[in-house]
Amino acid sequence: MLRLTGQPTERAFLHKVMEMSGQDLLDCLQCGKCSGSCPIASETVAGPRRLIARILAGMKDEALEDATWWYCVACGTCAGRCPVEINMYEVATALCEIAEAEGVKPSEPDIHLFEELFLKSVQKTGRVRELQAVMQYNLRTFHPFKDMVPGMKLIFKGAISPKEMLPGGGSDPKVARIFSRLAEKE
Amino acid sequence: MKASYYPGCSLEGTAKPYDHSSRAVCEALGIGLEDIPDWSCCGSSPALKMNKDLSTALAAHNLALSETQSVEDVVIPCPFCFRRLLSAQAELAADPDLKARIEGAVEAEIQGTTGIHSLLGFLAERVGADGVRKKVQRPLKGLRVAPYYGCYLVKPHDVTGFDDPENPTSMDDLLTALGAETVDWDFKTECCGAGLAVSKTETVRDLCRRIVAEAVHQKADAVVVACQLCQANLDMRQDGGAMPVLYFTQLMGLAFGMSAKDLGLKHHLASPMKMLKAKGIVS
Amino acid sequence: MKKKIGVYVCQCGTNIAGTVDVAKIADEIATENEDVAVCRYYKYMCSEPGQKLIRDDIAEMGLDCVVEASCSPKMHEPTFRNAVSQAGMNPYMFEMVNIREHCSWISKNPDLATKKAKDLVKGGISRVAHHQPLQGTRKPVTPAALVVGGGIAGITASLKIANAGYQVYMIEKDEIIGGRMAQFDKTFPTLDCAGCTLTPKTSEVGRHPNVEILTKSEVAEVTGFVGNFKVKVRQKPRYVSTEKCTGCGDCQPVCPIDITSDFEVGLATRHPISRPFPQAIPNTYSILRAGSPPCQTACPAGVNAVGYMNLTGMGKYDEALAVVRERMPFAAVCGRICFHPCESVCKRGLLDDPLAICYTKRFLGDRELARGEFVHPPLKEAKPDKVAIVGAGPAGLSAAYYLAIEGYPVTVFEKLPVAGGMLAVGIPDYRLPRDILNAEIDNLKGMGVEIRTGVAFGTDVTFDSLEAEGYKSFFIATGLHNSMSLKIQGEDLEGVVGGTDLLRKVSLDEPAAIGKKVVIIGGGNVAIDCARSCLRMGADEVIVLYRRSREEMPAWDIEVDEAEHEGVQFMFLAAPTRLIGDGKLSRIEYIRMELGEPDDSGRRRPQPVEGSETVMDVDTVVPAIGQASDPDFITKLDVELERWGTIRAAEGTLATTRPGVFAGGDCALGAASFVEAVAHGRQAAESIHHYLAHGGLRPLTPSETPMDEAVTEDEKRRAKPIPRQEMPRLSEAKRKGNFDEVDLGFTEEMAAAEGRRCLSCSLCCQCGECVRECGPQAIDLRETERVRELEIGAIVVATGIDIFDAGRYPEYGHGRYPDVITNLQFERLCNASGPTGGKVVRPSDGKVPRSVVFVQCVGSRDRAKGNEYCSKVCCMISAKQLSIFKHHNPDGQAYVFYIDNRAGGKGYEEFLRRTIEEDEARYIRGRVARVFREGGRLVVRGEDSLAGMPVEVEADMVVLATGLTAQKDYTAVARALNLSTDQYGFFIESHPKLGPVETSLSGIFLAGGAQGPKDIPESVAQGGAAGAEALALFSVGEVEVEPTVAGVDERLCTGCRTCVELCAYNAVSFSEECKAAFINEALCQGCGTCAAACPVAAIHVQHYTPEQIMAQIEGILA
Amino acid sequence: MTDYEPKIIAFLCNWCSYVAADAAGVSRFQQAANVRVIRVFCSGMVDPSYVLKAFSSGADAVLVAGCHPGDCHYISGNMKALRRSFLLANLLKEMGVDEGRFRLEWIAASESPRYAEVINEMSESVRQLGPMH
Amino acid sequence: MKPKIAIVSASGCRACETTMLDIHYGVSALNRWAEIQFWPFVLGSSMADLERIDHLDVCFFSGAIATGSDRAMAEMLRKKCDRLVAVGACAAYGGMPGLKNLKKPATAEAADRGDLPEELALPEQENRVRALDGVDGIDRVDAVVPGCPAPVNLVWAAVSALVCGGEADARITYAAARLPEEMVRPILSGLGPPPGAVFAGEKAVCATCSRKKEEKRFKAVKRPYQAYESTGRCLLEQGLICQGIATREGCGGLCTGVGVPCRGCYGKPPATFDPGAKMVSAISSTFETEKPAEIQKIADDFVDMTGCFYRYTLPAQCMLMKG
Repeated sequence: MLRLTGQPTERAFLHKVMEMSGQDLLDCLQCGKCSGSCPIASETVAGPRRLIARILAGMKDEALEDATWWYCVACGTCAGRCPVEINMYEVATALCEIAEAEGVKPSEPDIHLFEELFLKSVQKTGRVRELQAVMQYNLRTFHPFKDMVPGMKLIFKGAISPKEMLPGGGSDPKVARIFSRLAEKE
Repeated sequence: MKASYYPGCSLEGTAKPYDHSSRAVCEALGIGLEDIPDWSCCGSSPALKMNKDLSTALAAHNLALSETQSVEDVVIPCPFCFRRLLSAQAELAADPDLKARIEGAVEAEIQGTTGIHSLLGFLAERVGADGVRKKVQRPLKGLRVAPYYGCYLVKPHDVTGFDDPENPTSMDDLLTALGAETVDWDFKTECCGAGLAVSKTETVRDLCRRIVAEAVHQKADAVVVACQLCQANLDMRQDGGAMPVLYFTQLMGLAFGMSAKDLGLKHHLASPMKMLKAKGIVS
Repeated sequence: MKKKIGVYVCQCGTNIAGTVDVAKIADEIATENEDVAVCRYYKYMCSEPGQKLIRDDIAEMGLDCVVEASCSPKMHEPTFRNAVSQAGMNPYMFEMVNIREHCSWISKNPDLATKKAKDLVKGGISRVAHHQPLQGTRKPVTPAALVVGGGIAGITASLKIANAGYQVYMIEKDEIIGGRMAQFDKTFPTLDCAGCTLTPKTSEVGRHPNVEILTKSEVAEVTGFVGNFKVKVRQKPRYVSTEKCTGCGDCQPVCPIDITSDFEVGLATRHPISRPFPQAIPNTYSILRAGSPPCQTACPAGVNAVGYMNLTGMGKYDEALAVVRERMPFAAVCGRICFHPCESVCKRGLLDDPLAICYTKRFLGDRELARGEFVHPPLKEAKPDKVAIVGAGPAGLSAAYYLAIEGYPVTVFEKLPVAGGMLAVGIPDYRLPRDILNAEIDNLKGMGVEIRTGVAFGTDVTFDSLEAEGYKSFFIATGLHNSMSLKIQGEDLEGVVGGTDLLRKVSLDEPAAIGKKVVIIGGGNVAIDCARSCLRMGADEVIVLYRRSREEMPAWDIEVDEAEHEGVQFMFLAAPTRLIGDGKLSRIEYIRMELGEPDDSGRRRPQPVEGSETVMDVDTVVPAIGQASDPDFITKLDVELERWGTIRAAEGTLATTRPGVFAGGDCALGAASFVEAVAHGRQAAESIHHYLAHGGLRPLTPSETPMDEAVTEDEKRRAKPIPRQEMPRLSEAKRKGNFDEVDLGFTEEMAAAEGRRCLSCSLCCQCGECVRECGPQAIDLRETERVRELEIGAIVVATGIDIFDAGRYPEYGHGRYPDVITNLQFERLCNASGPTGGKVVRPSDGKVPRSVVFVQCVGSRDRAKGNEYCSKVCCMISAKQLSIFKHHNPDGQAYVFYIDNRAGGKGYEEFLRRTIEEDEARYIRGRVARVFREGGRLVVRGEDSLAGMPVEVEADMVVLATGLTAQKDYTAVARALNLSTDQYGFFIESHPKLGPVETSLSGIFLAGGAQGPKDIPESVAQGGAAGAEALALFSVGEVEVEPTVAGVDERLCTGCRTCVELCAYNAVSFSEECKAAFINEALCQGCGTCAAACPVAAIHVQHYTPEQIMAQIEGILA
Repeated sequence: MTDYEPKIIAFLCNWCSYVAADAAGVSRFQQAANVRVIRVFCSGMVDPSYVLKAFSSGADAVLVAGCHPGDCHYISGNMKALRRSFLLANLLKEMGVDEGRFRLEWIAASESPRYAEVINEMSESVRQLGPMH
Repeated sequence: MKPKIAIVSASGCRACETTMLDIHYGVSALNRWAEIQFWPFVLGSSMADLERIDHLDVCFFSGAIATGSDRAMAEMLRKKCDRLVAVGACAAYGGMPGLKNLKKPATAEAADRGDLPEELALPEQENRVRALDGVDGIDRVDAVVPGCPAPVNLVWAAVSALVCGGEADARITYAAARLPEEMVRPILSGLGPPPGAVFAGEKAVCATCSRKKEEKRFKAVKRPYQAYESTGRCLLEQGLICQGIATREGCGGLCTGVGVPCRGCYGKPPATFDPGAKMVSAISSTFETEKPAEIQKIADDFVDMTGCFYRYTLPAQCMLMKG
């Protein structure tokens, strides 16, 4: 049950999301064109409209735990069709940053894990080593043999080299500094 | 014509055929590509999702590097890298505070004057169908292809400013110029699931299956893409594994008379070789 | 004497008092300002007790002026003016201060808002002290109304006014009245037949004695003021007389052109001559024409190429030739030598290649010559006045042709031994075979034209001798037959032959001794003709010397190309400086040129390169740099000449300074083309006819407005996939040493194919097929646009709405998939007189759809698409349509994707519920994301936001509920009527609550969708209300004109006339008598531009005088 | 300087800009309360003398607003205002009046948000300039 | 008894004072009607003389108030005389010396710096040059004769009205001066000129200018040497910045008649507020273009508008420079 009392704090979360994302969610008509457009909206993933509805309703916890923004691949389809030009992937970033700052546990740990491994790889070497990141992910999620068959095929065809899966590679100190500088500022 | 070239991480990894064919095609078209020195990852979707400033900074870092080159345009085969760099440049221009913050993080000043192009956009606008047609040595007669643009090239339109997000045609024009026949279908910009491929494989499989099924229904011989992630997803996550998913640069290379091997056509899971042989395009 | 001022401050409930401290202002004003006799505040000043407060104070305290601080004067100024005048005060002694819209409502800071309000009140007090009592003048009202727009709102207004006994002019942009409602099938919520409701009304208007309907008309300009408007109405031609047309429809089947029907919203085609539906009013046919097509506009003679191309396409060659002959007597000649500007602008050229108009015309001419039967219109009754034409060139012969048709006896006098002018002696045989020319000239003789060759005008015959012979009028068309001189040394040497002289000699088979090496000087067509002729006459080497580069050459490209093929050499950027020889030419000296800055003609001016003189051996030099008149002849004509030696002929009439004498062609125009000469000939014939028949001069009939030149979608659809036909040519090997014709001519099949390529971009091609078919002779294709001036008392603007262009949602695929249609298209599918005869079937395959999806809010509630508003009617339209669909197909299933169902109207909600309960329509709450094809089926995707899940519907047909928008041409209407529109283009009413049909301009009222989206009952109600407003004006019979006009203080005016030019209404003039400016108060609108500009402040606008405004400024800032 | 509230005199055309100002109020677009509106029939009615009068009487800025070119209720009064504005601006500049203190704007009846925007923007920029003398 | 009069000049070129010598039969004629008590220029009178005089009937004051002694003299005269008359543009409107107000005086700047040299301190400079009626101690000026210099006919009209009473030959004088009826009537009836009377016309120069006016369409600013006119057409219509449209008449279009654009020495006509604003309005309203860039181009050709439109009137009639 949502119990509203008219306190100004009720809208604090909404305004924070609006400010961080630069998107005017108060314009939202709740027409649902975004969720209809969204490739990942499904029975289980609510889609942008309901996420916005939750933010507008001040349902902060529910919004931060909503799977939608974890799933968001920033395809931009909803943004292009939205009658009030709300860009949802900007909202997703804002929610991710708020969740991170407030220590909310990722509701989609596997997506989170992959993205984290990915960024670690960037931080370490400046460029991401895809296969390495994928292998690490598969190991960490206890599916070491996921996509083994196509992987082997690709190796067989010479498309990829098994060496690329091994850890290692050079480093890019400049990129590492970008990470640390931005971390400092926060 | 000269341009700076930003391959992006994938083109060093799983998408070498895209990299090789892109470089070869540009060379054939007289476009001198010069790699951005010491380029780094643009942050891709993980950075965009998890840390806005980091995402902007990583893109800005590469913008700054490209500004050290003596070329006006950056050409980017990877659509996500393209959109990130383009978007970051616009964000910096619009917000002086952000610019100051990011310039501090990347230890460089950013002029923001670089012309940022996707490879497809660059070829469509600067070379055009007529320019491509002139280079064709082996027209792709009899080849019916389904052009697939994916999301990041065209969406959101106010960010990329390229082609029509619902029904783009620039790749169609290039492929037609090669002598191929293109399928007029409605899945040109339906999402393949992109970066969810590793963590939410089933979601991606559902999306890709549907796209390839429609290509089959339209009697396409191959799906043609301009994105390595689209290629990987569609190639790996389709049913039956019979629908070749090729880079548009590979087809350009073929039409320009390059060999299937050099273009990496043998590296795909769904092999196009049998089909291409049957059409007499490769021997 | 000090004035006693009363100040009243309104609290407006909390609207003002919530922010502005009204009491404080009242207190301070009362104490601070000694002119203020009383200052009060009250909760609602506009209420009766509030007004009474003022009235009582005026009566009791003898106030001189009143200041009211409350809402916007736009809202209540009239109310308070009324109140003070009831108390006996002049209403102009009142001033209103806006402290609501401008203070309380815009600020959340009570201090600042109060301060601002007080300043404004102070300004009002200072100002009102300078007010003067003013009296408006009363003017009679013209008891006639103009209703702009013939939709249901306009019809209602018209009938209300007309039934009350007043004249109504209804102007309608389209060919019929009825507006959008005429396209509908049924209306909600009663499911009445729209036609059955509307057509009795349209026919009532149509036959009402007090209503005059002007179709295809638009308001061009409105001047004047309430009760006394002057309206200019631009009326496009219908081409079919509403009086004569019987509506038999015989014209329709013979029309060769098919265009997309706007009335059927693209679901069917129609002929340009048509009647949208059988019950249409006016119930007669009319013709759609977009204007003069580019080809016809470009043709100097104005030949109707679209007409004859289409007729040729149908195989009607005789009719086609007749169309050519309307403006071009020489088809075969023209088809050979015309430079066809028509083809370079042909719209088909924007798609693939332009039509081969010229060659097709040649085919028509050749076909006629081959059959030996000359086609010309019947000659009119013979007239007695003889006409003499001097010069048998194209201008003279054309004049002769058209005069002969008119019935005049015509004699053509020609100095040369042959007729044809430059056609005979200037154009070589290989381009225009002599027998073709002669055959076409002989045709003229067959019409009774007498051609006397070898007769020199001025010596053999003169004006006097011919007048004595009974000639009443003359046309001088002697051309330019002298070659222009090079003005260099050695031009008189033997071996120098002028270009025109050379061609003449060649043509007349006179000896023209040319050497082995010939240099032609010049870059025009004459130069090229000379060069190619010399080759044919046996020269070994022919060099064309031209002082600019190839790009600047005036000769036609094709001629230059052919010359190059044949071996002519070109030397560009070179000019002769000297011709050298001892009596006989032996060498030529020339100098290199370079191109400098562009000159007036836009071409870069050639300049000699010093020291680059070169000498070359040569046998013959042919200067062909231009043509000149024969000075001996032309100066003796006793008519005024132009500076450059041509005859002065008035533009439009071609009259010379000698009465009865006309001049045209090269001798008046300067060197021009054949087709321009023909145009002149025809003009001269028209002028001479007018001169002889009516004894005066009249400018020629104005030409039609050129049409838009961009290619439309419909034209693309009409373009038949036929390539441009290639002209068969004589092989180069066969050309040497003879003057045989190079172009061999089109075959009949080729010409017909070319004709079918025509897009008929002008819509009606004016081929005349319908005219020939029309029994009552109701069709006049020469009808032109007319401007009517009307005296009008009141104007009702009911221009209606337009439909949002669904193509702006590419994700919905309208225009891409035939089965995605708009709701207006669906109306036509349901309509018994529609394209399917009332069967609801899929446009793609004519099958009955089972699953139909209605998509709401297409172009409504979408800021990104520029329409943020709700279109109000679409929810109900879809409910109605799905209900109709269900009635047609009980097995079908309807789905509606909606955001909110808006059913605010009597019986609307109940109707909507019935569609859910009885028709079992499935309403899915969510805006459609995309319509796409998958596996060959249409799929509609969206979110079912109530269920919280994406949903896809397989659809047989998709109906887009397109929003209502303002008319596309709203700016033009707004400008003509001086009305304001909102950001969407809807006209702004004077007050959203209290003045829904009035505008800011008194005497102009709004009705229907022009003011904002609305349904039929609302439109009808508003139409009635607007009608009543007009009637109220008429029944009073006079209006009070505001006294706020400009006046001149003659004592101060110095007569500098600064003001005179500034007035947009021509209300200011200078009176020589008073030596002062004079203002016509009836014309003055009171804008004050003159007053602001008057350097001595002699002009002021009443009630807006400098004293008043300065005082207001001072008061505010005090 | 913080409590400095500039006074701006705004001459608004009765048919466009005044309507926009009213509509801005009706829509409750918040605006700086620094503008004092004087309603005139047409921007072409505004004599440069009024502008000088306003400045000499203590106004910190003057705004003249009328209909967009081509939309003048009086056909072309706004064009006269446009012509005057340049020479007047030059005169004001010569006499040491800062450039931002005199403005001519086109604000249509439908542009109430723009009206509020212009008012706020102008109030703020004049506030930055400080008092006239 | 003959009225006692004073003729003085403050800062200026003294041309107006010279005009006093030129009136009618010259100074001897004046002497016939009045007793000249104080006239430093001619009689060599000194301030000490003035201090000794108890009462004066009329004072003809020319020149602008630019120094402390100007001010002191003006204030003293105001106290002593019944009718103070401003003669010439300087006394009336501040005149050309008034253009000094566009710049802070060098003395004031030096004083600000604290390095005012001794010799510059004399004579004492006023901070702002003023017209006669701009001085604090002067509550009214009874009559004004504008012009630079004030012309003989108007000066004589003023003298005869104020000094000679309604004598017979005055009627001719007023006709020659073309003074407005409203002013002449009281003078002739012996009431004397109305308070604050301006001895000039009430229209603008155009009213008496002999040039042909056709239509005002201003295309570009021209200098006199650029506009050769032989047609007798209005100078403004030829592109010359002629201020005759917004300048009080009285001169009879003397300058414009010989092809010299009016410079505005009579000040603004009575009904206007500010001569510069009116010049701006009248000329720019007729610019022959509606394109902003072109308007700007024409406008930018007007240089030194202040010095041009307020050449004689800056201290008194330029609203932005007053106070």
